Amino acid sequence: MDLIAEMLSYKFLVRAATVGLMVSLCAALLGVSLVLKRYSMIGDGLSHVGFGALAAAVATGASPLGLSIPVVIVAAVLLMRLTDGSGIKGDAAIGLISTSSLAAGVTAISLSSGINTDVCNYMFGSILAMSKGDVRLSVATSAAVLLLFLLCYNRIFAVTFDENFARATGVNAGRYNMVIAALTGVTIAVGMRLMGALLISGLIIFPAVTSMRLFKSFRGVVLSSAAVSLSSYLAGLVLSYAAGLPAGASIVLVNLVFFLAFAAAGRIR
Amino acid sequence: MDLIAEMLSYKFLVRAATVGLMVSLCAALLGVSLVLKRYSMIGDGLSHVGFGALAAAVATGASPLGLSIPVVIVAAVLLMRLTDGSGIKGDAAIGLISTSSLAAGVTAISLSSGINTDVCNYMFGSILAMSKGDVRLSVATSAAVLLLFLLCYNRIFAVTFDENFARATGVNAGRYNMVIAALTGVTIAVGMRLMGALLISGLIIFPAVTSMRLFKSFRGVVLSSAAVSLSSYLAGLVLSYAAGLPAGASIVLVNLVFFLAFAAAGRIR
Amino acid sequence: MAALVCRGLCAAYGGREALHGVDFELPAGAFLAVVGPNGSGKSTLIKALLGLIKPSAGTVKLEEGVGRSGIGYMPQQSESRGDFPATVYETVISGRLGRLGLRPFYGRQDRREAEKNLRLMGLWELRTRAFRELSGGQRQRTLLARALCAADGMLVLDEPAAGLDAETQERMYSLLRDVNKKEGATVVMVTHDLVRGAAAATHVLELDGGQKYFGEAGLWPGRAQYGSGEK
Amino acid sequence: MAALVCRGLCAAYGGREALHGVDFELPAGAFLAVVGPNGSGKSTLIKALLGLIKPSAGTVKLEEGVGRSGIGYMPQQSESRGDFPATVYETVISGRLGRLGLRPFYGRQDRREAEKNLRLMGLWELRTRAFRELSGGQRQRTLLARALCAADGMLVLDEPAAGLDAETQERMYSLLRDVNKKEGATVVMVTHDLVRGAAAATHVLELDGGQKYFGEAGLWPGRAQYGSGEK
Amino acid sequence: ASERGGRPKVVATIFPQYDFARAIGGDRIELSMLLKPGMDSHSYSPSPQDIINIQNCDLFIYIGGENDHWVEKILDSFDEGKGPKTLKLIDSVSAVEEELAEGMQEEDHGHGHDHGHAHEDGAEEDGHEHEAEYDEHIWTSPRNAEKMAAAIKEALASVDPENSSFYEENARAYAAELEKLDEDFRRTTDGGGRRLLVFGDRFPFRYLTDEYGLKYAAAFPGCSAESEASAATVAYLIDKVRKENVPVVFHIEMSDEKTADAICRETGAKKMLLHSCHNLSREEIEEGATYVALMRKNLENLKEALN
Ligand SMILES: Nc1ncnc2c1ncn2[C@@H]1O[C@H](COP(=O)(O)OP(=O)(O)OP(=O)(O)O)[C@@H](O)[C@H]1O
Ligand SMILES: Nc1ncnc2c1ncn2[C@@H]1O[C@H](COP(=O)(O)OP(=O)(O)OP(=O)(O)O)[C@@H](O)[C@H]1O
Ligand SMILES: [Mg+2]
Ligand SMILES: [Mg+2]
Ligand SMILES: [Zn+2]
Repeated sequence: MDLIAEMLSYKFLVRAATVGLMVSLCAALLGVSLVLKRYSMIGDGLSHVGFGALAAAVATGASPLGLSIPVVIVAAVLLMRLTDGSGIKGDAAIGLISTSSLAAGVTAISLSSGINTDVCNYMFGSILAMSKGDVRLSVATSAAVLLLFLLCYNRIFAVTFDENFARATGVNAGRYNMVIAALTGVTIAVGMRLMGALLISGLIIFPAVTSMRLFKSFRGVVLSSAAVSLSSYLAGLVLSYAAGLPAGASIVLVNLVFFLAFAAAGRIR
Repeated sequence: MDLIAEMLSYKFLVRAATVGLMVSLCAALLGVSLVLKRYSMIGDGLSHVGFGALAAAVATGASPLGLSIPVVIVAAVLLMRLTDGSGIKGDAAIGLISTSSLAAGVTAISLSSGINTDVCNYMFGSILAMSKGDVRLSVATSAAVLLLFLLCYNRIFAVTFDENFARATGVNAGRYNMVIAALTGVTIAVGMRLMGALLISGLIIFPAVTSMRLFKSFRGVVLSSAAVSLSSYLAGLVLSYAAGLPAGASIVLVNLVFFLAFAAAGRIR
Repeated sequence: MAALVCRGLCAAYGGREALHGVDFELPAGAFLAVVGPNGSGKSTLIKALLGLIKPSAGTVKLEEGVGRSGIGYMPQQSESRGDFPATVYETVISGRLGRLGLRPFYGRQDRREAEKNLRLMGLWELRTRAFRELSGGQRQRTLLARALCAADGMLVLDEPAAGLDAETQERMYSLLRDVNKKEGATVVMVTHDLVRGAAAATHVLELDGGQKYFGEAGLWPGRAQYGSGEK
Repeated sequence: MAALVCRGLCAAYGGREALHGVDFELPAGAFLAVVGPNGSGKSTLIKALLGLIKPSAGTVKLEEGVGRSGIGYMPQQSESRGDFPATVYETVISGRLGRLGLRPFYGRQDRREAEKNLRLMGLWELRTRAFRELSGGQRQRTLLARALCAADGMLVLDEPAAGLDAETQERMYSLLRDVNKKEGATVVMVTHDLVRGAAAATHVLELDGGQKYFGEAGLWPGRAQYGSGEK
Repeated sequence: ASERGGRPKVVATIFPQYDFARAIGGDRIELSMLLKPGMDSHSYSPSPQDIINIQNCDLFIYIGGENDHWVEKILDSFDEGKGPKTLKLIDSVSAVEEELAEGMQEEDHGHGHDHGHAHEDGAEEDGHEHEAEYDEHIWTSPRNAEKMAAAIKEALASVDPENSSFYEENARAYAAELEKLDEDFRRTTDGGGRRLLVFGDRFPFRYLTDEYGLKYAAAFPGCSAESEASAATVAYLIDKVRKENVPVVFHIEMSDEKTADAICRETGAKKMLLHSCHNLSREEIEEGATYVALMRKNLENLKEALN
């Protein structure tokens, strides 16, 4: 308890907790759909797109962040489009887009001189270093993502489960696919900048896969994902503080522990 | 023609071409199965495992390469195991394993003092910098991979297409899954070290997805993948020489051009 | 009043025509059996009716009253959802999606409908089971219940009887007759069961790449061949 | 000589028993129809026979002569291979896999077998088509042809007739009778078609979670109920 | 002239040795740097032209640390007798580093390469045993820069003996400049009351702090080990800044500066740059930046941090 009180006395930890909980909730909720649609590696893939965008931005003299965030969102939408009816599955599409952007980024760098970019800047964020502006941005976008997810919950279920049926009953499946893509793009773009691709990837994949070990209903999986994600985030942060481990890695490791526990519980039942 | 003669006069380019063609052939052949089994991101994922292994090696004082190559192969086998009957799909399993190893690697680094390892060293290889030993190693392993692939071709088809049927007719599906996993692990471990994860990822995904745009039979896809992969490798190397671009990125970009051309041709038909 | 009007409908997959010149007008409240050998274009026709594929020529028109949202559809092969976590209940109630309009969540009426159809298809005990854990026939029933949930004026079923046990088949046919007669819904059903399937129908559409017959069931020449019992 | 011996066979999914106490002995050369309502454990039994799932209790023994490699299996729901590039021919010849032994490639004999079965199932024209582009019934036929390719002494079919058109169903039943009678293969077939399916059989196994009946087809009480025609 | 005729071709991997060679060789050598301006050494992969340039040059100068793995592989791939004369600079300073370590007080000699914490005292663990994993940022100490410049002079003289006196002269002048730089650093660091530098960033300045007996606290070890800080580390740095009233928190070039920002936000300290001279942006190159100029700027910032 003392430990927690001590932690709360640092503003940067309070901020990291606020932002982190919001973003990890979004990631966990969307993660369920993403994992089911075979987009598990989307966080990793989009981080490479972000790198490519950054390289292109500097090469053309555009504002790096101003370009890379919208590009990541557009890439998420494109990804969903690419897989629509073309027979290219989600993970292959992610691979195509991410290796292409990496290659394009590397080429752009080698052609134009004078870029300071590094793919690795995208892998590891600085979860603990958030300005007030970051906090505001992420709380606002996360709130919007959460609200939209809640409102579209039933449609997202239907479109993820059986797109043809949803379409036949007059649901504009394309539109809801776009909604999922846009929410994902926003969550990843914001989350990647603040928390890095490693952590965002983990937050998307782990809670969903963990929950599917035990729960059989979509609702159960969604609720459990949210719970698992929030608890691992907090536990990871405390662990990072208490044991002096890197924050993002600790959170992922706590998630791994949850996964193993749920998998074992699923076996026993 | 002069350009090619000029290129051939440099030993390092001849070596890069030899090794590259062998490895890219292996990657393309295995890529067909991997993409169909939803393991497209395996190159990217295993590169993170390689990083984790490297970090652990330095932390425990083991030989870095001596540890990371077998670990990568074991991870490939584990990956196939993890998805067996557990309902966890390939891409999610890759995500789980790769984020966990990254987190473990980062933690290992922070616990042990003074390691200068870098995930990104795994992203970009130095395709052009191969010693005679590298050439021998890669030619030997690639030849073994090719031979085994050829001998198991029909079984790999059956196991990839319908594992239950294969198993019911008394084929030891588990064994052939292991064969695929081991061949993949070897190809990626060797390829990653020489060519980097970016290029190996691209060589696995692109030829298969490209060929599937046009070909409908497994054999057609396999043969076309091999052809596409070899031609893009050579074209990419020449492009890289002529235009002064990084070799790995050029090869991926040539692959992208092939993909777009095949996709357009597939549309027209 | 016509529930469904097809005019010169053609459909093709990547240049190869699967369906040619289908041309008929189905009165509202009719029960249409679509028959024909494998690969004759039945499922293709259904998909064109529902707007899931674009016709290469010709038009399809639905009755004005029945919007897309009033169609209960049951596909022939549900994409295998090997790992999708969804209970039978969640699957069935998702049939009410078209009726949600602007509401974000299902209301009491939706839940009651879902429960009714669960019971009708003998799925009440299985409602909390995961869809992925069902046997083939149980899945088929679940998809049928979902289609019934969605139906408001029109039911479109692609081989609904395949995989059902004999008793459930009987129950389904009598249910379809009820929905058709009592609730006045138009039913379009693809079937290979020329004995019982076609017997329930008021109209028959026979396909074989093109349209071989359309008209009342009683006048269909095939009826003489199969309709009276086994061949 | 018994082709198949089940002793006290039980099977469970995650603790929930799906099949209990199945106990029978099927003579070689018999034609067994496995019947029962949806979810009664028919597919579970098949999977246990083939070693695809592990029984929770009891044993299954195959006749010594017939190795696993001589079994032609046709699953109930082929996992949807939405994007798999495989032609009909490639799919069918993969049935010969168990016969490869140590050879790496198919020989002339294998190709001839495959071609024969393609023709038998009316797939000859479709042999270069992609499996993913087939209609539901065409896929079913392809899987049946593959099973026939694999069969060398034993055929195990899970609802082979579902989705086939009437004519192909007829063809299939007579084919199965031929394989059974002329080639002496043991046939195990799950079916809901109590009229034609069960009529072809020499033995019937009725399931309902447990074993309700096993014995000769002629003595099966259900025969009186359905066997004589429609209910 | 060189063996192959004309001016000797010299290729340097990164900026410090490029700058040293430029100062010594002047216009009598044909000098190029592999890493283009602004490029990060991590995402660098050589193009065929780069390799051909290395193969065909007369002198190839590199550091030889962890980040130069690719260099070793390229050199290995050349046939015996082909390829250039090479200069691995880390060899020219390693002995010096040990000598310096002996002359220093143990408690002033922190090894920030572990938890990201600085150990203020009793940092007896490892560090010295880890010679194989030497910190490659040897040039951050002006004394090391002198050694490196001397090694470069020797190498230039050996590939181009005709101009050896020219190189000798330039090297002497440059050494004087570096000596002056070293003196100024020493004066600044001796004069100030404060001895602690706080880095909200990676820490490539170990040789600098060792040289002048400074203590440091940093968020991340080394330079190429990209990882993220733990909550405990950031909290530790904040406490440190608060307790010791540290006026300046440093970041390095090409950084997102976020951790430094976070510490500054929480404590009100000022954020400043300490340039590690790895590589320069295009603007800096165009403005004609040199190692000495950058280090002088660092010195200004150090003055503020130590007062
Ligand atoms: N993978 C699974 N996990 C959990 N339960 C399952 C699974 N597969 C089947 N079951 C359950 O086991 C029971 C028997 O299923 P099985 O598939 O054997 O039925 P069946 O007789 O083949 O039915 P059908 O005629 O519908 O094909 C059913 O209650 C079903 O819900
Ligand atoms: N996705 C597809 N791509 C290409 N061809 C297709 C595709 N789907 C169906 N076809 C072809 O179109 C024709 C009509 O198919 P359709 O599915 O409409 O047949 P069907 O009448 O429903 O048959 P079944 O009784 O077997 O379900 C068939 O020849 C089939 O091979
Ligand atoms: Mg059909
Ligand atoms: Mg079944
Ligand atoms: Zn560095």
